[in-house]
This record gives sequence, structure tokens and C-alpha cells, in this order.
Amino acid sequence: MKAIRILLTDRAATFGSGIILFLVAVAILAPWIAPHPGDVNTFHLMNRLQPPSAENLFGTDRMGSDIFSRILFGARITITIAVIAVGVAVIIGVPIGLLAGYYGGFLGGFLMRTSDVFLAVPQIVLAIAIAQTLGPSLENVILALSLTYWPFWARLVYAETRALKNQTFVEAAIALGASDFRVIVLHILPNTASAIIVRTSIGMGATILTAAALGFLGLGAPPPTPEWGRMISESREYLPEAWWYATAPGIAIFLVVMGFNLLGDGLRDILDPKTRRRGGK
Amino acid sequence: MRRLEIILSRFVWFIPTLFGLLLVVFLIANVVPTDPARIIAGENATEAQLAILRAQLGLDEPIYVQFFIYVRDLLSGDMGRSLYTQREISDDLLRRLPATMELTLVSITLAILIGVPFGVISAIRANTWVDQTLRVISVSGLAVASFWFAIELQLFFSTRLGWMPLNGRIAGFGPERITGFLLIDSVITGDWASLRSAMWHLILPTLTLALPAAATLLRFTRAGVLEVINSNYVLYETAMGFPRALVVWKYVLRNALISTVTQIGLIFGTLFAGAVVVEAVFDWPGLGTYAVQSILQSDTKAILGFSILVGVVFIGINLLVDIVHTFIDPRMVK
Amino acid sequence: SRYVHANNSSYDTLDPHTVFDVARVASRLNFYDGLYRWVDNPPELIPWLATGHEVSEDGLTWTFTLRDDVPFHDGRMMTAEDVVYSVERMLAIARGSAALFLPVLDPGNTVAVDEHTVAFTLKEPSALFGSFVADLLVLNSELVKENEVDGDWGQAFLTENVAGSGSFTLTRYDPALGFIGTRFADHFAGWGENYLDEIEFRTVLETNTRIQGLMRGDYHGLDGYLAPDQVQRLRASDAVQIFEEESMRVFYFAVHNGREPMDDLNFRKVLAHAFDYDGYINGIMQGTVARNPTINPNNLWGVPDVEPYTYDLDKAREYLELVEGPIRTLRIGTLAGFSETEQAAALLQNGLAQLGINVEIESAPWPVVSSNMQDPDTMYDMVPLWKSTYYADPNNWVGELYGSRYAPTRNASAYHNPESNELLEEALVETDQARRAELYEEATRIIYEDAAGIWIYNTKWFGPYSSRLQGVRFSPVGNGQDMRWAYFED
Amino acid sequence: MSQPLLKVDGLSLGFRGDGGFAHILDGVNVTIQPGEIMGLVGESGCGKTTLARAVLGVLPRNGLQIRGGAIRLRDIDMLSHEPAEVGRQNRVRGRKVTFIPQDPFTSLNPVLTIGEQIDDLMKWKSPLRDPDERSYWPTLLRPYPRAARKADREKVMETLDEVQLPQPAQILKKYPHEVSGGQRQRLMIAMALLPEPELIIADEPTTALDVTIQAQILGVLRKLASDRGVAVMLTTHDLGSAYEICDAITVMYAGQEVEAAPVGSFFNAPAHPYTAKLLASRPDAGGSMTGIPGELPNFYAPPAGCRFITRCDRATERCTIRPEPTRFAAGHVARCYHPLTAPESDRKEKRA
Amino acid sequence: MTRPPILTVRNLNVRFPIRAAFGRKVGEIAAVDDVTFDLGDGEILGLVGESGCGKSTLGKTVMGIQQPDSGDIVFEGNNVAGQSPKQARAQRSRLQYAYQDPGASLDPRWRIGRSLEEPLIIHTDLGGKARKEKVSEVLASVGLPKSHLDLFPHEISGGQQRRVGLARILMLNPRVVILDEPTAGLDVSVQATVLNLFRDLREKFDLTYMFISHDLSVVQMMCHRVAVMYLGRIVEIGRTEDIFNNPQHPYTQSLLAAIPRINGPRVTENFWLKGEPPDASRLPQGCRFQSRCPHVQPLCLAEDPPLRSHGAHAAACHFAGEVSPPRTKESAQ
Ligand SMILES: Nc1ncnc2c1ncn2[C@@H]1O[C@H](COP(=O)(O)OP(=O)(O)OP(=O)(O)O)[C@@H](O)[C@H]1O
Ligand SMILES: Nc1ncnc2c1ncn2[C@@H]1O[C@H](COP(=O)(O)OP(=O)(O)OP(=O)(O)O)[C@@H](O)[C@H]1O
Ligand SMILES: [Mg+2]
Ligand SMILES: [Mg+2]
Repeated sequence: MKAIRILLTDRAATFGSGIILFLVAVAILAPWIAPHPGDVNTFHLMNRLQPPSAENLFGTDRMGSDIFSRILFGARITITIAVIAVGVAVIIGVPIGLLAGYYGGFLGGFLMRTSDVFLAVPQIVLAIAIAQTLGPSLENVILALSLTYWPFWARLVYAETRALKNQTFVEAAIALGASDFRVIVLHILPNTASAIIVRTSIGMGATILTAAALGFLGLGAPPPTPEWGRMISESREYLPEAWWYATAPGIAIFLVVMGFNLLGDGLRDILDPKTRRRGGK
Repeated sequence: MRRLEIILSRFVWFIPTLFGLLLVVFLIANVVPTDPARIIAGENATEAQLAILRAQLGLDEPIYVQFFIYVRDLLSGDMGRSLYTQREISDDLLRRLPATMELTLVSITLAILIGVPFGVISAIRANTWVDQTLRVISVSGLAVASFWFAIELQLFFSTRLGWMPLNGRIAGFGPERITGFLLIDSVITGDWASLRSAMWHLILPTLTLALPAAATLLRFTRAGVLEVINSNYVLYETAMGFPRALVVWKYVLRNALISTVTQIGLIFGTLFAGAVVVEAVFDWPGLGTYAVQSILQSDTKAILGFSILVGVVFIGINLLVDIVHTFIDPRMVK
Repeated sequence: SRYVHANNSSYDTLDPHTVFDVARVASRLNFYDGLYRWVDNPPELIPWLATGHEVSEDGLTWTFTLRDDVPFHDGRMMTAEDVVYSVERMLAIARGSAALFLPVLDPGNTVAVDEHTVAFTLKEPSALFGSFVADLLVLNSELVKENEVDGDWGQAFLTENVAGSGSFTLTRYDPALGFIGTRFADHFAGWGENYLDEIEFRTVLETNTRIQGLMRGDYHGLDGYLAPDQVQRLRASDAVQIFEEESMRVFYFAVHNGREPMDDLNFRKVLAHAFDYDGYINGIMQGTVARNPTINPNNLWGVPDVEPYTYDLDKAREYLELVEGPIRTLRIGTLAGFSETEQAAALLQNGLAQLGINVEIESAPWPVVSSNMQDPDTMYDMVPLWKSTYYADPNNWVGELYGSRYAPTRNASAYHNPESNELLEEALVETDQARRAELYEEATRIIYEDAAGIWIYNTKWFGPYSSRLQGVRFSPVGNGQDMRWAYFED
Repeated sequence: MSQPLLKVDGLSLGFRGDGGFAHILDGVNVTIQPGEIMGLVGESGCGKTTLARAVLGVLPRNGLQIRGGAIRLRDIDMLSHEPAEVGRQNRVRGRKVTFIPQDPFTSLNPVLTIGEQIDDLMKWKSPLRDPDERSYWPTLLRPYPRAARKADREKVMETLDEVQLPQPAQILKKYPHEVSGGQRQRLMIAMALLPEPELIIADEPTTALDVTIQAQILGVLRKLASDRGVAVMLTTHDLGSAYEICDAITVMYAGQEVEAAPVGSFFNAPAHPYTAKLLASRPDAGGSMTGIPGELPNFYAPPAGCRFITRCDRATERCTIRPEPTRFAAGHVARCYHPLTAPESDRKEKRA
Repeated sequence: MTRPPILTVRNLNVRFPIRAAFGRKVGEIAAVDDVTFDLGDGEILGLVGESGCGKSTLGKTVMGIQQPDSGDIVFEGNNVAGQSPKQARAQRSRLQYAYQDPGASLDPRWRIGRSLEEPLIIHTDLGGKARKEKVSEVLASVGLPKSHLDLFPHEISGGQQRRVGLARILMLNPRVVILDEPTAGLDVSVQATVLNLFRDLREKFDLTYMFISHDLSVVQMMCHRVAVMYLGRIVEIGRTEDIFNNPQHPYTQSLLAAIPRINGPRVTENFWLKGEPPDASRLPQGCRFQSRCPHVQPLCLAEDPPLRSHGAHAAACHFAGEVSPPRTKESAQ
């Protein structure tokens, strides 16, 4: 409750979380709020490529389906990708970063070198390579993204842990006789939490962009999945006449990524007292 | 020389990282059991034909031997041949590298020219409307999917208004290939029409690529400047009556740039990656288009080569950044 | 005058023996000559480097007489040795068009009888050999031999250079961009009153860009087979003319006949009735293509007269009742980047869903799909795709796609019917045209009745060119990219 | 008495923040005579740095509100926002008034050599020239003529020598992190002296240093200041340091000056109870040290009268009315209704 | 004051390697160099010296946070030097270390109450209620209101943070507490109250202190004995009166002279000690004070003087007892 109240003090965070909440609501309620919920899989071939109208708010696509409805259902896919991919990346990356940072030595060196290898190539390139070899499908996109994104969290947590390990309060806890487990889980992890949360929020945005790019390149979910990147890619054949075809999914991606970025930005300001703005105007 | 030692130690990391990269990418590329012989032979292949090809490619070897052979060949600059086009992959990549480099270098220059000064302005005007506006722009810049933005730019400026060329690096084939950088080649050959055309063609793609990069730089410069501007030495310099412009653009910026430079290295990687989709939209005959084509053809070996080249360029750039770092941050050398 | 053509795939090699696909036909047609050449539509073979040929009684030895007035680009005159070298090279590197020849011709069985006569000794009689020779592109053997490296048959050299006698000579080549050719004035076939001085073939991957470029006048021609939406856009432009030709590119679903439930004729009939042909042809294709009831293109010979299957879910339900047991989820593989295959798959998925049958669509790049299709174990349940013209003979379609001798590679349907097989085999050696037509009609009818696939349409070729361009001679084999006939009108 | 060099007159300022308005300085009066070393002492958080920064014109701008009062350096109004006056102030800062910061470790720019920073200082602040005169060059491109630079360099070497920096030529080529803290603080003193100022503001110049180094630095500062007749405002919370080098001392408490006196009467005859308690808290004060119980008042809602009222054992009803400075002797004033020594007026009355 | 030692340190050495790129060792800092001393039961031993001379390192090594390179540390009769972490943990409840910056030694995300409970959770089997009782009891003894239990470390003042730090240590009824610069950064007014608290607590809990500081006046007031460190070495040790009235090592003499004494002569103008300590990684041969010593002799450059005792008083100088501070202008007057 208090967290939410603090969140609301930051304009960026408020706006960002507003967008994300809206997205989640849309994703959950898609079957009820979509004017043509069936259009994800059924087609109206005689109604193809119609411009926006009262019936089809964002127009229709190459199969005559309602783009608005498909965008709403697309939100589910976007959320699924972002949540699972980033979730897995966090679950892999955070423990690795903690262990490597706390114990250092050969194990730490090895883990961090491994993450360096993954960071040596721009993420989308690696994701392309993985998604390409595994074949285009939603699962593979998620897998590719998780495999390429975990080092970010490992790196971050590693650096934080290294810094925290030299902090007096950690040394003090060790001096008091606390076990390694206790130190890592009760002292270090909670103190890296804000960095992880910020990174995760911004990482969601980046992941959504990468996933959309993969969809655009034809490496994402197969048709007729209403994935936003794929919709933009489909639309290219019909531009510029069907201008509405690319517009809606493009703006949808923009809004969601912006939501996560703003939230991350806001969280950074809120969670990091150093950058906390003082004074009025 | 401490600096030399630092550079050398960075360089030493280069090799295992590269080897690890090779291993990872090679493994990735070999997970899926597509039969390269079939891909080469095409849809009308006969069994006899396949047998000949398999023998040619040495596909019967176990995978670690294949990896060994691959690394050995790579060391002599041989990335093998594309499964699909049968061309030397290294040849193809090198031929396209200048196109991508030209694009990314111009973009990063643009991004720096926009991002850094506006970042400084945003910081010294922190929390004013100038800062808020710049923040909105930079947050938006980071949220736009570049392929979408590219398409929309193309639609508007090329199709609707007809002001900009649609695609490609240049009208026609351009000046004779010397360095592969059209801007340079056309200057060398004194072909001013080509220079104009090449510059004209660069505008939209670089704009697309530079937008998120400039936004990132803006944010980092802003954060860096803000941190520095509240530091004791800036307080000291101001109290000693140093002119404001001197303090901001020399003293503050020099410090703020240290973190920004690291960021430029990383951004270069993102630009390279961004080039994959942006080139696809603008039909830019660079590495990105090559990668997309290789993807569509499932040309695993070409993708392998592409990933490694990008990896090497990326690691190399970051090495360079580290070296630059030792020059602009004297504390590194202590 | 310079003609600029925008092509949707890249010219990554100029070697005429390596590339064989339709997309990269331009470099073969314009830089090289074959013994015969396909022109016009319906396609007709005309003597080209050869003036004619004879076949021995047993149908095994084919003897071609060559012209004696053919200069290569470097001025050297062509001889029978060049033809022999070219054939041996093609067979040795085993790529591209070698797929046509390897089944009937072994290396070493081509001889130069005299300076202008070449004889081929085949492994078995072949009715088709005559139509293959258009793809026997002749190299300047001396030039190639000079540039051989480690016995590579000049592969490194020919990737980026031309050693031919064709209508144009190579002036500029960049695998990332395309090539530029200049008219070869001394070409043996001579030149008409009007011609193009220079041709430029550029790679422009994005369809939309190609179309806009043509409308803006950046390009003067594109590869055909446009989606109907694009055809409409182009029609609206004054700068563009569109040639409309019946082509022989059949769009169909390859169906795995060897796997349950598709091994059941009744289920295949379900499939045949579950696809919305009209919706697809009139909606998505906007009526730009013609319904093609069998695998053989309507505009070829050897086509039986049958009623097309119709979209009729009631009928499908009737057939479905005859199929035993619950139906598992079916897997359709589509070609990534080819939206028509995706749309067709989605449409079939939709039809079957109404019958309570689940379908999963898997999109993959063509090479992956293709390599999966070549093994009955990895073959998808269904794949929507086209069959293009490699040679204009029914064997290109019904023979290769449903004949057992081509299984499992080109016949990916696992279709084995002794009855039709016998007819197809007979047609391969039969030389009497009327008899062959009968044999193919019969075989095709049997396969039709077996509902061995879902046959949808025969593509129309819409050749978009600058409205100033004249004289284009379209042939389904060359796709209108043989530029020696074309010119700009002023 | 001569005209004071610096006169801070009833300065009131504060910051508007989340918790309301923090009234940091409340009617502060400080006077520094030319050539005088004036110590500004008081507990942590009582506004010493804020006052120093106000004089230097480098208060944080965020939420700053100046509610009244004036700072005059001779006849220059250091708070005025009139463009002409601002121009004069700018000519004064770094020239007539210079600054020695508290923390020599973080106050030099880490990425430029010491020489480069001194060059910039001299380029703009050399007493030999006036580089502020009209120029067509934008700031960053303004040239530093060879001859001027040479003359400045000589002066720099001389001054570095005076602050007893060993090997000054080498030090100029070094980066700040390459020299020790003591040497850096000597550098800062040199840099403060180079423009030949009339006033140096030194904000706790030795707190970051060890005792032996502190003794050295204070010695240098004291010697050079008296040799050159430069006035110093020395902020510190170490009374010992103040004793060592100051001529006069001003005590601050919670944003007010509570007592100002020449060093002798300050330590021997403090008037304000706070001063007395502060002196008694020193561990070397002999045997029992008594702290001052309680804490500084809240700046958001300070007591209306005497700000020490919450911690003072002599406080009465009267103290809820704000005490004004009372004169105890020449140069000795305090704000208190119940001082420990009798005010001058009382003594006069008695005598009378 | 001769009490039986509760802690004995013999020939203790702690060295930190200096590494360059590639982890190459390019030198080492002798942070603690052959240190020997006793800590009597119930006494307060002061440890003074310049910043970086190894005071904290010595304290931490005694405590077991830092591993010594050689030497013995005998605590309550057991040699605890080089113990395994597990054994050391058992020892630690009786030997505690109060950090230089108590604010930083508290987890910024934990409320004070939780931080105070932590040692009890680790070392005892007390139930929640018993723990809470113990916490309030100790909290009261350091003079903090109960309401502070629900605050975060950054919400309380520096002086209060120090109290909390002490309370946390006292939870486990230690015998010896190493106080590392317990008054650094405090105002004189707060400092006085904190020092008084130390005295009270010592009475109440029967504690022995090792009191690390660089403020000599505080040490003079608090300690029974004083050890003066210079660059890792104890250069002089003895009873407080002896050290302050009769310093024998020239460094101690300078150190004492550097303290400003109100109403005394002003020392700073003629302070004789020149320069700064040499780099700890590049100690000269011979006496480590040679570069700053006003009495330096050829012998000092050649030989490192050992700590020689004269009764309870020991100094590491070849000329201990023979040298006196140079005369200054004022003191000459
Ligand atoms: N920008 C600001 N906004 C709000 N309060 C401020 C601001 N700057 C300073 N303060 C408050 O003003 C008070 C006086 O601070 P100042 O730094 O002047 O004290 P000081 O006497 O120099 O203390 P110290 O001895 O610790 O340096 C402090 O309580 C501080 O918290
Ligand atoms: N973990 C470490 N690694 C390397 N060097 C260290 C480490 N800890 C301390 N040192 C070095 O050991 C020397 C002694 O440090 P220590 O902290 O013990 O000094 P100190 O006397 O406590 O100083 P201060 O008064 O500043 O607290 C210093 O030169 C310091 O740089
Ligand atoms: Mg201060
Ligand atoms: Mg210490």
C-alpha cells in the first residue's frame, strides 16, 4: 500500500504503471472487450484491408480481420513473452550474479566470463541466431530471449554484490557470525532488489522491442498469431495504401515499451535516494 | 607503462571471450538437424547428388571435430562457404561491412552530436520545461520500434512527399569500389554526384538508427552531468569564479563523458544490431540485409559468420573504448 | 538506353551451373546461351546454339549439330569441345540444373563427334531430354580452364565473372547489389532494329519498395507473380504497364499420403472439401488467378477434364463420418516470408476448425521446409506451396510430384499408386506426343480421384514494366527476363 | 575603526522543500575587517557552510529563498541581481574573494592535471591582467597569450614554493589523485592566494586531515594570510583550530550568530551560555566533559525567540522573544538575555 | 594498574598485496607489522596514529574479520589467530568490534529493532518474546527510546546511530569491545555524551575496551594505556600519563605537539614535523620515521629500531628518552 503511494508521487512512474496496468487489463479482458473476438482465427475474405470505421476501429487486415481486436489479443502475447522471458532471465541471472559476486574466485570468474561471452554479441543478433536455428515459434522466441538476456541481470547483481560485500554492514553481519546464506539472502539480496526491479522494468521494454523485431523478421510466432511485430511485417505488402495496418501495432508497441521505461525511470528515482529530486519547481 | 599493461590485459580477455563466443554460436548453429547438403542441392536434389555433396562438406565427422576444423579455418580467415549461395562467407561479410560501418558510424556521430549537447542542456536546466521536454523526447526515442519508425519515415518522406530516396545506398552502383565507404570513395574519385546521392540516401536510415542512440546518450550524459555538477570540484570551480561555460563544457563534460564513452561502446553494438532491421527496411546492402537473407534461407553458416563478425567488431569496439578510457580518465592508470 | 530491373532475391553468384531457380534466371538468360531456348507462351523451344538434333532408334543417343558462327564475349568461336566441357562441369559440381541431367546422363558420356557435333549417350531413354537442353548453358571452356584453381572447374572465377556467348556482357557485379550488362553487338542471333544498350538487375528485397520504385520510374521492370493487391496499385499508375500471362505455376497443398489420417481416402476428401477455394481466389487473390482442379497446369497439355473440388463443409462432414477414430492435431508447414502460404494455411485451419479438427501452423524458411519435406518422417502433414516450371512437360508436375521414382525428394507426398505409376513411367519413354498426352491425362485423373493433394490455382503472371518498354517476350520458363528482345519506345 | 571588508547584515535565507520552508539562516550578522582571520564555529548543521556559500554566491538554487539582509564586500552588494552589480560580483569572485574547500580529495577536478587547472585559474583570475574585459572570443575559445602565461607561471611557482610544496614543477604535471591529501590542501591554499584576494573563505580546511598535517596546514595559512594581509573567514567546528589561527571568532547556533568576540575574550570570557557549553564539551577541557543535551531545533519550525532556548538551562520566559546582539566589549557581541558576563552597558551603568 | 591480560597479541603481521593487471603482485602494504601488546582485563587501551597507519586493520585482525599472515592472538587463553571461520564465529560473541561508521554497519533496509535482534537469532535459542525483552533492555541502557526500534538507520542522527551500534554489540554480553574511532565526525557536544556513555557501559557490563582513535585528547581522557602506531608498527606504548607527560618517541612528541591547546602556546606557526608519512608500500630501510624525524642519525637509516621497554613504557626508537621536542618560539619565551 505504502509502495503504491510512493509510486504515485513520481509522475513518470504513475504514468508508466498506468499504461502497464491498462495493458494487463486489456490482455485479461480481451475476449470481452474486443468487438470481434473471433477475428483472431476467423476471416472475412470479402472484407479485406478496409480503412478504419465504426465497425473496425483500426481497420481490417489482409484476412479481413478486425485489427483492433487482434491488437487487444496481441497484448496477451506481448505480456507472455515479456514476463516469461524476463522472468527466466531474472531467475537464471540473479543467483548467478549473487554467487559469483559473493564468492568470487574461480567460480565467480567462470560465471562472469560466461556472461561476458553472451554479452559480447548484441542481444538481438544472438536471439536471431537462436530463434533461427530452433525455428520460428513463440516458445523459441521466449527461449532465445531468456538465453540472451540473463547476463544483464547476472552482471548487475554481480556488481551490486561486489560493492555490497565491501560495505560495512555486510562485514558487520559476517563479524556477528551470520552464515553465508543468511548474509546473501537477508542482507545482500534485498539491497540489490531496487536495482533488479529497475533493470527488470526497463528490461521488459527492451525485451518487447526485441521480440517485436524478431516477429518482424519472421522469426516469431506463426500466423495467424496476432503478434504486433508480425502484424507490422505483414502490413508492409499493403503500404502505403493500407496506412492503418502498421500504425496501430506500432503505436501499441511504442506505448507499452514507453510504459515500462517510464516505470523503470520513475522507480529509479524513487528507489535511489541519491537522484531523488528535492525542492519544488 | 601502466596503460600498456591495462590495454594488454584487456586484450588477453579478448581471446577467451572470443573462443567462448565461437563455441556458443557454433553450438547454437548446430542444434537443429537441418541437412546442409539438402539446402545446397535445393528442392530438386536427388540422393546421388546429396551423397556427392555430403562427402564434399565433411559432414560425417563428429561435431567436436567439425568445431575444431571450423576454428582452425577461422584462424586463417576462412569462415567457410554459404550453404545457400556457395560464396565465401568472409568475402561476403567483408564486402558488406563498409556499408554497415558507414551507416553506423554516421549514425553514432549524429547521435553524439545530438545526444551529448542536449544531455548537458537537460542537466543544467534540470527539472525545467526544457528538461521535461527533452526527457519526453528521449523516453519516446527509446520506446519506438526502429523497424516501425523506419517504415513510417519511408512512407512519409519517400512515398508521400517524394523528398527522399526510397532505399539503397546510392542511385546506381556508385563510384568505383576502393574502400567500400561510398562517402570516401566518391571523394577520392571526385564523383560529386555520387557523394550527394550517397548522403541523400543516408538521411532516413541514419535518422532511424540515431534516434534511440541519441536518446540513450542524452540520458547518460544528463545523469553524468547531474552527478558531476553536484560534485565538490564543480562547487569549487564555481566558487572560484570560473566562467560558467568553461565549467560546464570543459570541466563538467570531461568528467561526464567518462561514463558516456563506455556507453558509446555499448551503443555501437546496439546500432549494429539495429542495422539488422533498419537495413532490411531500406534495402541497405550491408551486413543486416545479409543476416536477414541468411535467416530466411536458414543459412546457418552465414549466420554463424555474421554473429562472429559482429561479436568481434563489438568486442573490438569495447576494447577501443577501454583504451580511450585510460586516456580520458587518468585515474585508470594509477 | 538502360533498363533497370528490381529483383526480389539476390544475385549472389553468376555461375550458370550453380543457380537454377526462377528468381535468378536473368544472369543465365542474358549472359549465356543454351543449345535450345524457350520463348513465348505457351512455351516453345527454338534452336539456339544447336541447329537441330537426332535421336537414335533406342532413344539413348542424342546427337546435336551446333552452329559454327557463335563468338564468345572474348571473340573466340564456340566448338563442340566447349559443350562437352560445360556438360562435364555441370555434372561434376552437381548443383543447379544437374538435378535434371544426373538421372539420365553419366559423366563421360558426352563426346564431341566433330567440331560442331555433340553426342550424348543416356542411361535410359528419356522423352524429356529434349526439353532439358535449354538449360545446357555453354561456357567458354578455354577461358574457364585458364581460371581454374585446384581443379575447381573455375567455380571461384565464374561466381563473379562471365564466360559466355550471351546477348550481354558483364560490366559491373556486386553480389550485394546485382549486376550491369552491356549489349554484346556480335551476338550470333543478331539484333533487331531496337534494343537495350545496357541492362541493370538490382536486388531489392522489399516488395513494396520495388513497386514504388517502378511507379516512381527508378526501375523499369520487376519480377512477376505479384500479389493481387499490388497488381491493382500498379494498374492505377500511368508509368506502368502490366503484361498478363497464363503461367504454369501451380499452387497446391502437398499432403502426406503415407501418414494417418491422410492415408485414408475419405479424410483426404475431407481436406479437399474444407478449403475455401472461392474465398481464397476471389478474396485474397482478388480473382487474379484461375482455379486449377488438378496438379497439372490448365494451360498445358495432359490435363484431364474433371470437376474441381469445392468448398463444401457438409460434404466434408459426410466424408469425416467415414473416417475412424478421433482426428489428431494436424501440422501445416508454411514458408516464412510468403504470405500467400500463410494465408492459405490459416484458411484451411479455419475450415477444419469448423469440422472440429485442430491445426497447428508452423512457419519456417523455405530451405528448412524443403529439407523437412524430403524425409517422410519429418515431412509436415501438409505444406502449401507452388510448383514452378523447370521444363514445360507434365512430368514437371504430375510426374515429379506423384511418381514413385521421385520419392521421397521431389515426391514429398509419399504417394505411391502402382496404377498411376505405370502410366507415368510409360510416358517418360514414350515419344509420341498424342500418346503421352493420353497417359498423363489418365494418371492425373487417378491422382485427382485419390485426392492426393489440395490443388488450388494456376498462377497468372503479371509482368509489371515501365510503360515505355516494348518487345518483352514472356515465357513461363524465363519469366520475361530474357532482355534481348526488349527496347524502349521513344 | 576602519571600514569592514565583509559585512553580512541580517541575512535570512532558507530552502523550500518537501517539509515546508527550512529557515537555515536567520538574521545573521558577521563582520570581517581587512587582514583579519575570523573563525566561524558551531555545531554541525548550524549554517556555517551555508553562510560561506552565500558569500561565495554558490548556494544551491533548488528551492532557495533569500528573505532579507545583505552581504557587502566593501561597497559591492553580493546579493544584488541588478545586471551591472552581477557583473561586478563576477569580477570579484575568484579574484577578491577566493575559496579553500573542506575536502581536498574531491575538490580538484580528477581528469585534468593540476597544472591545467591552475592555468585556467590564472587565465581568468590572474592579478596581473584583467581577462574579463570585452572580448570577441567566446569563453571556451578565449586565447591565453604566451607572454601572460609565462608571467603567470612565475608567480605560480613562487606561490607553490611559499606553501612549501616540494617539487612544484612536477606537481603541476600530475593529476590530483597522484598527490597526497596534505599536498592537495597546500595546493588549494596556493590557488586561493594566487589571484591576490582580499578575503579567503576557508570551509573547514583541515577536518579531512590528520593532526600533524593539520598543524602544518594551519601554520601555512596563518603565516601567508598575515604576511599578505589577507582576511580569512575560517569555518570550523574544532575550537582548537580556531584558537590556533584566528584573531576573532563568531559562534553560530541554528542559523544565527550567537556571539562574536576577539579570540582572547572568546575563550576567557564567553558571554553566551552556548559558547560556554561548547567550550566545556572539549575533552581537554580538564576532567569532566559535559555535553550539551538535546539537539539542534527543527529548521522547519524553529523557536520564535532565542534558538538555544530548548537546550539552555538559563532560559526564562523572556527568551521567547528574539534577543538582539548586545555589546560586551570592543568587538565582542552576543545575543542573550542571561549572559555569563555583564554586557558593556550594564558595566557602564554600574560605574555610573 | 596491572591486570591479568584478557587478550595477548604477539608478533602480529598483516600484509596486503598490491596487484597490477593480470593479478601480478607488484608489492605489498605492511598494514600491521610485527605488533605485540597485552590488553588487561577491564582496562581501556588507546590506539592512536595517523590515518592509514593500520589501526583498523589491527582491530579487525584481532576480531577475526581479517586473517593475519603470522603471529598469535590469545583471547581468554585460546589462540584465535588463523581460526577457521566456524570456530571464529563461536568466539565472536565474546569479542566484538564497533565500526568506525556505525551508520554504515547497519543494514539500511532493516529497522533498528530487527538489526538489534539479529545477533540473538544467530547466537542464541531465545524465543521471539525473550529476544524482544532483551532488545528493549539493552536499548534502554544505551539511552535510546523504545520508539526508535521502528525507525530506519538513516532516520536517526549520527550520535544515535553510534548508540544503536553499541547496543547491537552488547546484545551478546561481550568481554572485549574494539571501538574503532567511536567519535570521529561527531560534534564536541555529542562526543562528550557518547564518551560518557562508554564509561557507563563499561561499568555496567564489565567491559574491556580497545579504543582506536586519532584524537589524542579523547584518548588522554578515556584510556588507561596508550599505544601509538606509525605505518603499521607500534612505536610507543605505555601508561597514559607517561605517554602524555614524557613521550619518548619523536613521533609521539610531534603528535602531542600538534594538538592545539587552548590558552597554550600556538604551535602551528612553527610546527616542526615536516612532510607526510611515506607510501606504506615503499617503506625505507631502517627506521620508518626517518624521513620526518628532526633528530635523524645515520644509525636510523641503517637499522630498524625494535620496541624496547623501560618498565611499563616502551618505545621503538634508537634514541628513546634521549631526544626532546625542538624548541619553538613560543615555548622558548
Ligand atoms: N538545499 C537545502 N535544502 C534544505 N536544507 C538545507 C539545504 N542545504 C543545507 N540545508 C540544511 O541547512 C542546515 C545548515 O547546513 P550547513 O551545511 O550550512 O551547516 P554547517 O554548519 O556547515 O554544518 P557542518 O559542520 O556539518 O558542515 C543543515 O541542517 C542542512 O541540513
Ligand atoms: N582490504 C584492504 N586491501 C588492501 N589494502 C588495505 C585494505 N585495508 C586496509 N588497507 C591498507 O592498509 C593500511 C592500513 O589501513 P587501516 O584502515 O588499518 O588504517 P587506519 O589506521 O584504520 O586508518 P584510518 O584512520 O583512516 O581509519 C592502509 O594503507 C590501507 O590502505
Ligand atoms: Mg559545513
Ligand atoms: Mg580506520
